[in-house]
Amino acid sequence: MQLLHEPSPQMIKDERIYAEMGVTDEEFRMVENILGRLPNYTEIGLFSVMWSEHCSYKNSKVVLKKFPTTGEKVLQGPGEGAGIIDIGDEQAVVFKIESHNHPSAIEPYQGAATGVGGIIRDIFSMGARPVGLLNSLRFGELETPRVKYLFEEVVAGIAGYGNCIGIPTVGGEIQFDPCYDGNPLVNAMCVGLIDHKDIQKGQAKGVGNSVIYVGASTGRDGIHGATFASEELSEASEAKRPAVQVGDPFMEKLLLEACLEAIQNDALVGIQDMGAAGLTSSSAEMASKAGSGIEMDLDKVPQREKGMTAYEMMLSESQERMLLVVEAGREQEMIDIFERWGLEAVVVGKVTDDKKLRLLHKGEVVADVPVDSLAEDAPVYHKPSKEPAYYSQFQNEAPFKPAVADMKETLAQLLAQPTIASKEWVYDQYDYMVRTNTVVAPGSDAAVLRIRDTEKAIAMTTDCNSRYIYLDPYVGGQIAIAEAARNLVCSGAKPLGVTDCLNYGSPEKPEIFWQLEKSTDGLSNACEVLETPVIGGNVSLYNETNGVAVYPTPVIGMVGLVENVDHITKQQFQQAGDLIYVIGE
Amino acid sequence: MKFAVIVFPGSNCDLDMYHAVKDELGVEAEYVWHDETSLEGFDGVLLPGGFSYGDYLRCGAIARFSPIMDAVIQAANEGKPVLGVCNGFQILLEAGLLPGAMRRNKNLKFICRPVQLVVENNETLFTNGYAKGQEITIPVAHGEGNYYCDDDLLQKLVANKQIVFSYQSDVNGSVNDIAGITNEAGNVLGMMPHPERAVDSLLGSDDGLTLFKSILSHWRERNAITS
Amino acid sequence: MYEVKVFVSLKEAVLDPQGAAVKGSLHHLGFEGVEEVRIGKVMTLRIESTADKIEAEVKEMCEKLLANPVIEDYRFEIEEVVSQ
Amino acid sequence: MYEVKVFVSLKEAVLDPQGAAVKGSLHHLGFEGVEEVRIGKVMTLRIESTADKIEAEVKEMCEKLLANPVIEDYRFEIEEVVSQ
Ligand SMILES: Nc1ncnc2c1ncn2[C@@H]1O[C@H](COP(=O)(O)OP(=O)(O)O)[C@@H](O)[C@H]1O
Repeated sequence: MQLLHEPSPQMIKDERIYAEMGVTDEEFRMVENILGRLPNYTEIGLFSVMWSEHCSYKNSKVVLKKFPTTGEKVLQGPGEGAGIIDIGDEQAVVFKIESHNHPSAIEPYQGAATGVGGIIRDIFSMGARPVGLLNSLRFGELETPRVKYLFEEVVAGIAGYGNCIGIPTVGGEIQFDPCYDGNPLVNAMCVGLIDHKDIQKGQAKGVGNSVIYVGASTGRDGIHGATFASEELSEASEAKRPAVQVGDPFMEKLLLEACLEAIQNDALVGIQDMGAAGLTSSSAEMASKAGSGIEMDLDKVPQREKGMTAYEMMLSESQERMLLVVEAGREQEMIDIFERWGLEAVVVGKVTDDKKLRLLHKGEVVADVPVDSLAEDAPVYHKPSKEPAYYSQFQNEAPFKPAVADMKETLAQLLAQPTIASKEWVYDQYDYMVRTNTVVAPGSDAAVLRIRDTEKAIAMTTDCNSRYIYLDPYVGGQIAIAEAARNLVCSGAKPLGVTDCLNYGSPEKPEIFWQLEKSTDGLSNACEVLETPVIGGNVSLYNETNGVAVYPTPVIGMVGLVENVDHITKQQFQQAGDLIYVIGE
Repeated sequence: MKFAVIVFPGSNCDLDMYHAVKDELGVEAEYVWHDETSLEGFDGVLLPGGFSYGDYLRCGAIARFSPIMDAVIQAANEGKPVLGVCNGFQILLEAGLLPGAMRRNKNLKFICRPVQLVVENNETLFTNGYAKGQEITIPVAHGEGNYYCDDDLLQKLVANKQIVFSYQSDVNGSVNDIAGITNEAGNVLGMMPHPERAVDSLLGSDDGLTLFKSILSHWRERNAITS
Repeated sequence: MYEVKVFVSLKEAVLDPQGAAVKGSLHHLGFEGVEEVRIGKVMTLRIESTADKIEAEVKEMCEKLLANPVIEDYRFEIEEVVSQ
Repeated sequence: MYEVKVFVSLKEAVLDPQGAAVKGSLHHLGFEGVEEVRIGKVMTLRIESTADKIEAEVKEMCEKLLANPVIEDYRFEIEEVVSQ
């Protein structure tokens, strides 16, 4: 039925149907050149999601290049699901931060929950055991019912997912400012621990090996989530097909345990989670990274709904799914592991040598596309950049000197600001203790988790003062890194590395692109000075409502190593009579 | 002494329970998978916290039908110590091994924090190491720990001294601030607070260790007499 | 094929904090006329069965799993539907 | 006085993890005939209002608070009752 309604290649071109998917005229011509023919509906769908900002970083690549990403201890830099840093004794930390801003604006509970679920999959798909969750949240002023609703539901969604799956949510930060009124920011970070020998790659190696689909079945939910995440919020997006999914943390708990068991079996060749752009990105990226191709029979894909088309299956963003590549002949070993956890595991395809992503559906080839063109050959744009007028105006103003008449009164007023006030109301809802490693709980500078059977611990924090960055992107960027590092050092840790989530307005606007450029210069510079390489991150652009952008908000997640749990310091005064020192300027 | 730590799909405090008895108490412990059917060879049964089956219908409602539950019921009937913490407590309620039911917390939110408990009854095999009326600090972490029973049942619980722990002040709306109860025989304890999270002062409190020590000393005494 | 709707609600005597919260929010939004809100579950099941068995089956499902008799009441509606 | 029942359920295409878990458990208990379970909410409200306003009011409540149209569908039944 539905198939009949899919427009023909000629119609796609003539009626510019690709434009509705976010593909530009120029990009459509590129696709035509790559294929040497017109793409069909499924194929242009594949390109549209893989070439979206969310998957391809086409607008942000130029600035991401500047980050220092290497270092003696970096075992995995940007490019895989998450970065990895050595902490000695054949162990390493794995961490990454990611945004879920747009889904959270529309369905705050599920949007935030699935954001948490997605970042957890990034960590365990590397072979790591997730040990801690953090988040970074931005809302409008806490005054209207809408903002209160968003705030309550986002917090409940983060709690709902993290508590159920049983990974402690140990830290975060929250800022309230009118600039986030219509466009809240919800960034989630996950930290994991791994033994070096367990490190996995998302690669489809070995011609003839099997591609196995595991986890939840595929539904029509979240189709075009990736392109949607790369667009401005407008009245029109409300009318679009719901791009929000419902999370199933119970399923993910099973998936997590099963995957960590599977990595101990050497039949597993590669593993990657299906995040944004689901089956498309996981298959194309795994093949592209390995220099191979993949052929999949979509009839074999577990489906939650009847009559799904190839386009729908490939673009679905149903949660809690993973793609594995397994040695030919040993598929059953993997299937057995997943079945023990009550999960579906199905062979859906095989690794080929022709560097193509070929899809079969009902006995027909419905897509045949070079994998590199999807995963690597997305266009890269260097958008024009222009210093905004407000900036030079601020620079010319005399430094502001606050007049404080009554210290006590001013302090009380400051502490009453939602942004500054205690966040106990929030972290009271997070199970920050499960797995009993939390030595320093939320409420201090950084969270600290001990590493069982060692004397070591890891400290973690998220930070970003976007007002500083708005006022002076370069210096503000430096400040964000410095603040995160200070929070770690104050807790007794040596900073190891950074993951970042770049939340900005539309890069099409030169003033916004300028913010992006300058602030990442500041971030890069501070990372170099402090020797904290950036090992991964995420970009969320187009955070605007009705044309007004949020403040530039590059959220920094930083992780540090505490050599000995005896070195841990907390923020609270410990006992009466202790001396108080002020150090620094 | 050897403990079974039951693992249901979705249990997530199983590891904490295991470490508490194995590393901190120093006795044997073994995970037992939900679809096994025997608890032969175990002297005590621990049902850990977490979200069995996602807690999707009612907390503990689906887990109580796991194959292992028949063996748990049998162990309880034989007088072996059975401890259910948080989700474990909810499962014991659903299975009918303990009376009453759980509702959502009064404030409708998940609550995670250390709380003050009062030891109401120190004459159980779980609490013989505490003093009566002793105040202890043990964390809670639950969304549905608002214990409900009607007046008749409450009177019975009081008369039989089945209320073992209560919250020092209202935490979640529970009837009479009840935090933990035993069955009539006194060998099955269900409690919402997590003693297994309070066994190491590095993490804030070790007040929960006394509970596990109580079980062990009770077992030693009994076996010294009978064997 | 039967379509069965099972309604599960808290017993009258049991306080419904969720209902109370929703009532509060409705008042806040200006719906002052709302005097009471009770929140229950409705489960829609599609069951392959026969006319003589369906009712007993559903009753058993309710008593075993779908409702907790200590705090909840249940009722159900059964409708025969043509399988697609 | 009106008694209003509002039924809120997840849209067809949206995953219902609760329903899936209950279905699995029912199979486990031997009710193999259960082919689908979807779980929704039913809210019973008592509202003081008038015949010309009640319907629009309930609709507004649903859209503002009781359901999230992005993932949920709702419907309601209104019945006039004599105030006690
Ligand atoms: N969204 C959140 N989730 C978890 N913990 C949070 C969140 N927001 C704030 N916290 C915790 O509250 C404490 C204070 O946070 P914050 O006000 O940002 O302090 P600081 O400026 O010192 O970083 C920190 O321990 C932080 O981890």
